[in-house]
Amino acid sequence: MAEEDDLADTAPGAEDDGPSLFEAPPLGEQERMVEAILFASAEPVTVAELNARMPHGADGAAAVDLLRKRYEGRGVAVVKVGEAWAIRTAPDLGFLMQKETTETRKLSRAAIETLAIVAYHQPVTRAEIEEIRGVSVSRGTIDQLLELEWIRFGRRRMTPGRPVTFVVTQEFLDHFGLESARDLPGVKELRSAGLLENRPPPGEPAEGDEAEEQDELFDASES
Amino acid sequence: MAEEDDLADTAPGAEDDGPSLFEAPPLGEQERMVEAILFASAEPVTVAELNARMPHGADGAAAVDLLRKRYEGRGVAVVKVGEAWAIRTAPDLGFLMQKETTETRKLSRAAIETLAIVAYHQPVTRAEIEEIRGVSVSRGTIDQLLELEWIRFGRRRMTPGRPVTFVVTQEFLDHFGLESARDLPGVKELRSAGLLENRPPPGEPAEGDEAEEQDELFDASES
Amino acid sequence: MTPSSTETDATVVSLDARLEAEALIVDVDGFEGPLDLLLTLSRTQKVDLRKISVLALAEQYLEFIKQAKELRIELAADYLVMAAWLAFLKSRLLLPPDPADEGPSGEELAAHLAFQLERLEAMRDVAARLMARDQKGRDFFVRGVPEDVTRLRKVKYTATLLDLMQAYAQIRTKDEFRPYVMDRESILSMEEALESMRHVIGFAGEWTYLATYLPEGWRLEPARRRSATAATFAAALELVKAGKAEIRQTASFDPIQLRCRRDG
Repeated sequence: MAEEDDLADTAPGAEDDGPSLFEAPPLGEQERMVEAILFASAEPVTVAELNARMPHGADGAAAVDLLRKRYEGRGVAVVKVGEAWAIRTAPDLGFLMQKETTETRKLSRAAIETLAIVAYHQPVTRAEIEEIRGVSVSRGTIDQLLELEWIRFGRRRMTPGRPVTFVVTQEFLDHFGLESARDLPGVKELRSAGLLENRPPPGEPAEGDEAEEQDELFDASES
Repeated sequence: MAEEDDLADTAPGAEDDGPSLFEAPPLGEQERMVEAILFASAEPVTVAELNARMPHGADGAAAVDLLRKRYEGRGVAVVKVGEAWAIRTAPDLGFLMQKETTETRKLSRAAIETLAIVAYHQPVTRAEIEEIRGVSVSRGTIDQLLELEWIRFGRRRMTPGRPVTFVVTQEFLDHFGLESARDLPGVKELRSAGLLENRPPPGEPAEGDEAEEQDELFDASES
Repeated sequence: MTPSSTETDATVVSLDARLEAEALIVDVDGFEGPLDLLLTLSRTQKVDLRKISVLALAEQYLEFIKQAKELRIELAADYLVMAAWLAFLKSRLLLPPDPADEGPSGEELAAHLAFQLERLEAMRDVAARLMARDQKGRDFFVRGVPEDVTRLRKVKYTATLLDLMQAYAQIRTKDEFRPYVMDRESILSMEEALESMRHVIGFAGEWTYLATYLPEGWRLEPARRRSATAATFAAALELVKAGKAEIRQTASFDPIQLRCRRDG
């Protein structure tokens, strides 16, 4: 609440002789402000910028100085970058940051489709995936999904050739925030969520059968 | 490099007497590490992740606790988000920040109410949301909330039709600065007033263990 | 209660009453369904929702619908369904209970409606409180520069549940799509072959050609014969493995022969 007043103070008011009238916030409070600004800024911030953003009369340089001392020996440090200030990880702890640097890429369309088919139809063979997608599935796609540990080999199908089947993994469920593959929305829900606009082509079974069909698949995978 | 070895140690290895070989760093040092990790990450980090990244034997929970106290009243705060921890700027300093980065899409009244119903009644089905609002929920509404990652699919309800349920996400908690769904404003009052019950209309059979299920969810989110 | 002037015949209502009624009705768009309308109407009673007169509320609602009809405003079916229900509720509340009737009493139905209204209002209230909380990116902020100290290049592939569902939905709506069924018409499974062999193998004391084990109807059409031959051969191997039969082939590409093992 108190800061709201401070905010009001920064607004150019009628009283142009303001400086003497308005009390700058206590230095401790200014230090908090600098801390928040440096933390949230994507770029290092100059003292001039700090002063411009803080309430009138604040002394950015002094506040930075206090903050810098406060962080001495801590896990992060207030460092000078050119003419500006930033908060950075303490150099000796850089080894902890390795996880932050993973580069994320979107899965290819083929991989997403293949993954979706495995999730909805598991256990499913490669031939079945190809049948559903209508195009062949490259070895790289399957390999990638296996490597990501989103799919794994299931039981062999007891049909000629005894083809291997694929099922999704716990890792997959974790990644997509699902408690079980049963919780994947069915076609009905996809439609009501607006993801499935088209009407089912003639000859496709009624939606009611969907859930059961899926159940059977899943039951099979469980046994 | 070092952490990789330590991480490996946590797996049941041949050297069961391992722990005594590795001295965990002093708690003050662990606090610095947690500080560095939390500062570096924009997303909340779980205690399990902290432990995995810190040297073997470190106690992430204790270190977070120290850190949280250290930052009390400062310009940034250590906050709990579901099962994870994050550093966020103090809410009273929001006025200092440049808000150009996040352009929050204006939510419709239907979306806001639907979000609130999911949060307070979770896990909740689409039919239940419609029952509470007395009007059907448009596809776009659910879609928008899913896209914002504020809600996700929960377990299917074990009632006829096995409808999917919706629950709120960690991102939701993070966005609204909530530690858990138990901290939703007014949730206790609503519960004691019986307004979170799924009371069937008179003359229709009760749907069974709704209430229990919900309690379980809240318990689970705590542990 | 509703303004009494609006209850008079539509042709003689005063201009004021008419304007007032129109103002209400134009607002119908602003209502999110009949329950929302009821909640708005209930506010005119200026009492705690727990003490509300459901009877008076039902009358207000029915009056509202009547006006809408007089003004030829088209109402969504939901509103009319609610009106029919409230008319029914009203009669239940006014008439003495029929002892033969098993259904819930008017009071029970009224209490439930009051509960629904109270619950909706409560959700409105907490929704507002929720949105008034400090929000990320508006009131508090995350780290501006998630740090990259040591560049450990590791590619992580991601996809969201939405991607997954959309991809699946797209496949499911391809025109040529048909639900997946294994084309089993011309395929004999090994289990089926084994099943049919079990019945006859006991009689094969002498070496018999494998081809004679092909089930009825699987011997002529080439695709079916191929599948049946493969399945029968695999089944024969299973029987040999189980010690129930012996198998032989005099030379490469010669016919395969099979006989029962007596000691097996």
